[in-house]
Amino acid sequence: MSIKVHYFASLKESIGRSKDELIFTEPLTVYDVWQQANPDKDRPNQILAAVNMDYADWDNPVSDGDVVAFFPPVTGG
Amino acid sequence: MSIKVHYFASLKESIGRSKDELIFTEPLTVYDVWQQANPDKDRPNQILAAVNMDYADWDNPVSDGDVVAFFPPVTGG
Amino acid sequence: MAVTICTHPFNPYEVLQAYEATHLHALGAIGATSLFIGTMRDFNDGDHVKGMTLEHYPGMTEKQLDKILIEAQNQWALIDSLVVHRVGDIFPKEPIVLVAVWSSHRGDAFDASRFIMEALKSKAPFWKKELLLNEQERWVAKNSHGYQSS
Amino acid sequence: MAVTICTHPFNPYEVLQAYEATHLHALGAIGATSLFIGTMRDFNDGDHVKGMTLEHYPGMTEKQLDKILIEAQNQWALIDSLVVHRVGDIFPKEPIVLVAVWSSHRGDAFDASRFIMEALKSKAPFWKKELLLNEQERWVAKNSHGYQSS
Repeated sequence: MSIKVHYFASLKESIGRSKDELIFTEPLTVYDVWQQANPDKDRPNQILAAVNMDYADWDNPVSDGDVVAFFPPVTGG
Repeated sequence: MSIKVHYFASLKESIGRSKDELIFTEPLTVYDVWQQANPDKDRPNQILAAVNMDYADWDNPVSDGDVVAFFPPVTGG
Repeated sequence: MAVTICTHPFNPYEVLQAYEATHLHALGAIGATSLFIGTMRDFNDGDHVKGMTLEHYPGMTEKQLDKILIEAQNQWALIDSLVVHRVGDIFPKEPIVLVAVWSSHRGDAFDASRFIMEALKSKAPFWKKELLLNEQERWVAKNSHGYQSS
Repeated sequence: MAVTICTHPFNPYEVLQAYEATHLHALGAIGATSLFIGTMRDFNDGDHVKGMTLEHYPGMTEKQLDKILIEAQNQWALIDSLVVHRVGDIFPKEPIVLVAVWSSHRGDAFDASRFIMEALKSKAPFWKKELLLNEQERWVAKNSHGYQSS
């Protein structure tokens, strides 16, 4: 199974890349996705998560083909 | 002393005129102005009063040269 | 700060562009513009309406609207504000009133524009007489409250 | 109902006139239009700002804004609603966001436009990076709450 991961804004800059692709066999949560993609980084403060372009909790499960995104609080408008 | 009186909208139509001029010698209130200008008509329900283009209570005094207006609830906007 | 009474139809978007071009100089300080446009509906109180006449009290209208704008300026941090109101014969789809508020932050602009609109509805001496489809005329009795659907 | 993401400056008054001419057919039913325009200030958090870059999450932005407009349409009696939002490089005085709501009665229009604006500020995935006078860049940390002056 594979999952695309996107990073935005200041998080993208601090991580140094805008996307990852994860291949996995065990069921994952959003939090697992963060950890597998960033094994050396704790879950950052205040970072939000989305699955398939909807906001998601960090313990939400993810499925094959899902797109997961991590980003800081939004500041539009 | 003299006072101008103006009527507006549906009140003007029911009274049949848009203005009066009152000559008087005794101190008057807004209510007195109504009565002297319309001796045969009770104070109509919901009618508002203004003195010199500011809202006034019916027991407010009026002075020489004042302009008094009577009109129904406003419906602009 | 300006109050204008119009005897002819006006295009609110042209009025706004002209006003901003000539009156607003601290444009870099403006973060929020809140606008309200009231237009004439062709339906009211269950009847089709084909036109209306808006009577007002010249002089008192301007005085009351000026007071409302000053009260808004005193209560919120506004950069500028504007009211334009039609009088005379008005037809469906035509704008009746434009309220515009410019401020640095959106909370002030939203609060003030709504305050100005409600104050105008309850204090500015305008009166609407509707012309119905059957040629009957009727005075609108009372403005509705603006804080709930009605 | 429409959501537009713009990569170039837009004139909100021209956008509104074009939208009303092409999308609004029940004009006689419209009594109230509530508009909000957010523009870029040249000052933020005590510093002069000479420009900003607005990043967004293409796809999720439109999805979230659509949801917000649908939520507003479900909650109030609206005739139509529109959001236009800039992305990319923006300079002071340029519009960032336009929210427009058309309804029969003013209470619905006022309530819905403010709701849409607050929901957009808290849910639509946009991020502002400011360019200061000394060429320093900084990400805006968090939007302020819109129900009080701040």
